Amino acid sequence: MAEFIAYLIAGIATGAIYALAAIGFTLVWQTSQTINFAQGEFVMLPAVLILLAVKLFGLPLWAGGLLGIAVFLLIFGAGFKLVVVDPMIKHGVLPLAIATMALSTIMKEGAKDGFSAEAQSFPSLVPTDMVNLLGVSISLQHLAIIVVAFAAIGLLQWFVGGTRLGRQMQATAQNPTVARILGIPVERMVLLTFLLNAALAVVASLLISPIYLAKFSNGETIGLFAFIAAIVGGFNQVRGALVGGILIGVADSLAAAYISTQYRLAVPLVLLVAIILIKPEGLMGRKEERRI
Amino acid sequence: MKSLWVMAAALSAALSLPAQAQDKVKLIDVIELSGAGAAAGTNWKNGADMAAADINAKGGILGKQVEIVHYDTQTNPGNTRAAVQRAIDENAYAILGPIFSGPIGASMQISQRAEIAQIVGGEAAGFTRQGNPYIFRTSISQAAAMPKIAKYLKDTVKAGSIAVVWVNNDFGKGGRDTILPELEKAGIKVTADVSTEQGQADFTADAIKVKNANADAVFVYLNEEESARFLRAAKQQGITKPMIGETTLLGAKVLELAGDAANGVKGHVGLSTDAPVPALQDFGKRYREKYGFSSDHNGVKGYMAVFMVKWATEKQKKFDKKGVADTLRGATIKASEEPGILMDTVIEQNGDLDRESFLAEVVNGKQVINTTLPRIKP
Amino acid sequence: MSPVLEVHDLHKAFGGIKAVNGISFSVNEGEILGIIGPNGCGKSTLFNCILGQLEPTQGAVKLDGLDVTNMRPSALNRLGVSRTFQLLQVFPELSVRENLILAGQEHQGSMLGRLFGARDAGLSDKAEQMIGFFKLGHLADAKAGGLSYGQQKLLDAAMAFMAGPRLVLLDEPAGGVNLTMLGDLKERLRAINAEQGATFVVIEHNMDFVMSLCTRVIVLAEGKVLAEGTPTEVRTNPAVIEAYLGH
Amino acid sequence: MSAPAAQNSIASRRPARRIDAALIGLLLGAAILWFAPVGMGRYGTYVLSLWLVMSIGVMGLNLTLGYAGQSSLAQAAFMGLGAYATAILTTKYGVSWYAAFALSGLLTFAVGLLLGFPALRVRTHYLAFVTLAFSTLIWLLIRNEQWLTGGVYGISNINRPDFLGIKLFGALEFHRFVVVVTLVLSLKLWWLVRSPWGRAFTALRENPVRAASLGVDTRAYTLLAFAIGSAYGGFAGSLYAPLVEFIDPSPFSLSQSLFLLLMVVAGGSGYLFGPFVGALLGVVLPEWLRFAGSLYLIIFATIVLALLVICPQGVCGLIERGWHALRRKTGGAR
Repeated sequence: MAEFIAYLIAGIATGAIYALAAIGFTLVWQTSQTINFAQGEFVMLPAVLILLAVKLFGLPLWAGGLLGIAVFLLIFGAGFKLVVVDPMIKHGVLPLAIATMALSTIMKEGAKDGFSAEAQSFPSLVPTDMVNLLGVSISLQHLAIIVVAFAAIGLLQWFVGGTRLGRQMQATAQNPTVARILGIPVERMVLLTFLLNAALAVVASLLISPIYLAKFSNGETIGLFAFIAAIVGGFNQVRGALVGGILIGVADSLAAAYISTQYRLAVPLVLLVAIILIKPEGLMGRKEERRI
Repeated sequence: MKSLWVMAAALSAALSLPAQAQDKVKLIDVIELSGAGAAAGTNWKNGADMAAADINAKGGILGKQVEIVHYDTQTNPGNTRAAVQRAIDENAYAILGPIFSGPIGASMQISQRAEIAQIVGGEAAGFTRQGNPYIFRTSISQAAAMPKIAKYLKDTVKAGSIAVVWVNNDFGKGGRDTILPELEKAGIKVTADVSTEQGQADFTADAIKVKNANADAVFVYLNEEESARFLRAAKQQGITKPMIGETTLLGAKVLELAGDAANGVKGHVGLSTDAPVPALQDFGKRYREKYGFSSDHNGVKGYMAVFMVKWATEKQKKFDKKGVADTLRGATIKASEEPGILMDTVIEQNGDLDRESFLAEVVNGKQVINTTLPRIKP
Repeated sequence: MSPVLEVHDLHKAFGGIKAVNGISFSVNEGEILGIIGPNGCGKSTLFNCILGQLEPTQGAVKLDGLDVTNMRPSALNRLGVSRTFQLLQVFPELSVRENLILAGQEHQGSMLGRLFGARDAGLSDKAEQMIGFFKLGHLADAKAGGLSYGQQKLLDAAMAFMAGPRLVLLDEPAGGVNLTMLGDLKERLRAINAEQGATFVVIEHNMDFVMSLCTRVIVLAEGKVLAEGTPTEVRTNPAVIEAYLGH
Repeated sequence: MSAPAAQNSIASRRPARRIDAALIGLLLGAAILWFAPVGMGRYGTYVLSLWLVMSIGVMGLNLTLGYAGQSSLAQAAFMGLGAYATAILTTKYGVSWYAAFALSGLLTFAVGLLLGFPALRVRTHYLAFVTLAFSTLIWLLIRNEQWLTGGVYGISNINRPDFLGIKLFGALEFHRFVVVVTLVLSLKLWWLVRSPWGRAFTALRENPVRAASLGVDTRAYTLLAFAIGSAYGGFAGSLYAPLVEFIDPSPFSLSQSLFLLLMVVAGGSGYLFGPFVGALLGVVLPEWLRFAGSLYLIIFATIVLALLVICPQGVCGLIERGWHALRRKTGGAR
């Protein structure tokens, strides 16, 4: 039993990481129908930019951090929307999704050539100590990730439901045409979600990189799992990302423990297929309207 | 239809080869610079570049300067094949790389057909068993290293049982498939056989699994970052059993990344810039100065590969491609004769290597060599 | 003579909302039946239930006495039931001619036969005839997406007749069509009805159009049949007047 | 590759003339490619062959996606199935390549048919997600079932076929063989998309509800689009194995499926010549950019990104747009 709980907690901890990466994914999908195949690279890059700023300009860590984050928000929050998404959005989901694939290659190769082909350690914001939870040892870093993931969802829910800005954003997501008629600055709202997405990626990057190290190729795994998490949870719902992420994390952990380490990747995917066939809109998702 | 012709013309222009300068020794390095093998390939590339610079500074090979061209394989067999084909079309004197055994498998027939030496960084046992006389290693193969590990586990660690953690690619699977029979021969029981993914980020579940297996020791056979992540996860889960590894696990990069989680790691090291060999240590120091980070064994391999070509050419006293392979086969290269080879190296008929290796332990974040193991066939 | 189409006690609920709440009627051979009613009275839902695009909660649909409830739209179409849509539904990337050939090809031979048979499935002449009949001659090879709204409406109707259907359900054929074209459309529909004996069911907002075209009219309100009769009878029915003017 | 030929999706203003242009384009292209490698060296020849083989795989995906509108993220997995079926049959069981080629096509057709079933339940992006899972599951099977596939070690020494007693061992001979196979397969596809099936596929893509109301059996056509597209993936794999003479799981991973999708879209989805252009971008352009050294992949991705931002319809869409602009200009001058 203790063993099972250990696997469960490990799964929740990794699941929270996937969730953190998946939230931004669902956000940009909702407001702009963007399937961002570069989401994993979005999480990989801030840590690399920070280390690069420290290395290039000899800045102290906090200053490098601020510079890296600012550059990232500018390029991959606002720039991404204005340069890539805006011109393509009216041409449907697919060309844009492909464009984000190309973007992911640029980010990955850029990080490799501009920074390093090797993994680098990244300083942790949280102490690396261990605590004991239900007889299982868990690191403060993992705990912090779980807490932040839940807090991020909570804050977003509050923001969307409880603030004027958030409600405007919600209205934009649901029906941009009506929102525009109601006088909501739709463009600004969409931009806001992209900035939020980039900011969430920064948070995820700061939390994950101390554990997983900063490396150009890190986005591949994280991106895939975040993608699966978003689908499973329902990628038109922000809280779906949390449910999906944790479910995938736990499924992965338990699969490695009890099914087969060689086939562990298969379990989240089978789960994905089952959920799509039974409830295509995802566990927490809204049904998308059927056009007749 | 005019654009069809234009396209055809553009195509042939793009794929035709530029005229070559004849006054240089052209080595083509077909190497993993992107994809899964990027970290290993970058080390190798740097090592090879350093070797070329060293050789050129001392007047080149038989008076000719060395030129190294690097072609990225994207760690993809099809692309590797294209790159090796290109190397041969461009009249390369010898081919260096790749490191991963899939890409090696896809390209070695081409160099064989062209009768040109291909000096690779792979450690998997299989490709020197296919009777290809043009393939050469730069390190001892898993088939040679794993018996040493098994012996070490039995005699020194005195483990009765072991958990094996390996990465499920040709490198990790190859090592795992080679060591399991050796462990059986040594009477060591495998209590957990844990496969992990290339590029895997989270090792918590694997560490718990290893912990629950409760073996006397853990054999870790992963790539660099994954090794570091596993060591960290193992430390978090409070695994206190000795971690045993082969070369990679005790490499500079892993030690840097794993921090104090690496302390106490032991194992066998084929090539290391920390080995008690002055030439290796000197190489390591110069590499660090030049590239800003420590070289792993792949950097050393890339360096040696170039010097293998140099030695063979100077031995045959002429630029004969086929002769390079013929000269290397069955040769013994002494570091006293050719300092660039760093260690005395015996090349067997099938392209395998035999040379001294080391048993090491990590103490306070540093690799400490305890024992130097002799060659298998002294 | 048995009716071509029989709808028996049809219900359709979306969650708690009963869009169609027990509708029954039948259509005889050669009839032009109009279905009218205020917005949200369940006309389109009724159509979609009859045509297998929505699954009725309860009730049955019969074609020539054969139960076709929940039959897939493509299968129903091959039994001779075709339709037009309220919103434009032509294939914009195909030419007018290709649109028409497509509308007929699935009624020709077998699946494999179509693969190995003629490119136009032997429908070029028929398509030409339709193009002439609906006065689209000068546009035969233009992409349907480039046509004007009214022209697309005509094409939409032409496609519905391409396979020589027994029964055609027209969903607001007059919507958004200008007066000249409206006259054309009405005239074409009458001609087909007379020449081919095709049976029509028309949903329409345009009262004049319905009253002048249809032989019989059904009025729906709140998912139920409110009144039924000839155009004149319906026009003078107090309940109908109430339902319309009450809005 | 001329603009009117590129424009020949299915709809056309003057069918007869346009179709001829497409046909002539295919035949002429094959003739040029037959002679192109002369003096190009084995590397150039190999890259050309690789380009054609990838084109076949992209062609299949173009049918599924570009013509019938069903997105699939599993084309590389189908290539893998074809490649492994061919490799296993020819190396382990001594089956002739031709029989293995046919069986690979049949196998991938059948698997594609099966994978199409979820497509009947869920549409658009959800379908893509199912195929994404399928793609990774196939990859896992190929990697883990070592007794059959050689696992991570792959299968080596895959022989190249003979043609009427002629050995196709050399790069040029095999290239010509690939040219012929590619020509046959693209002619088949050209003929398919202009048959009533092609029309039905287009209808399925543009408006499945309307298509169903016109008697188009959307189920059958969806499954067929999937199965035929997958079979082309299988054919491509069946040629890939003897071309590289070695296969391991890496070229059939999810990222390769995504890359094939990129080729379809960047080339121009729904255009007959789109797959050739897309594969040219995906296979030949990176090779050509090698002069740029370590930055070549960044340059490649930037070109693709810029292309899509400027023209989401891909290269063929761009050519078509240019052609129209040109015609309008000259038309206005007259």
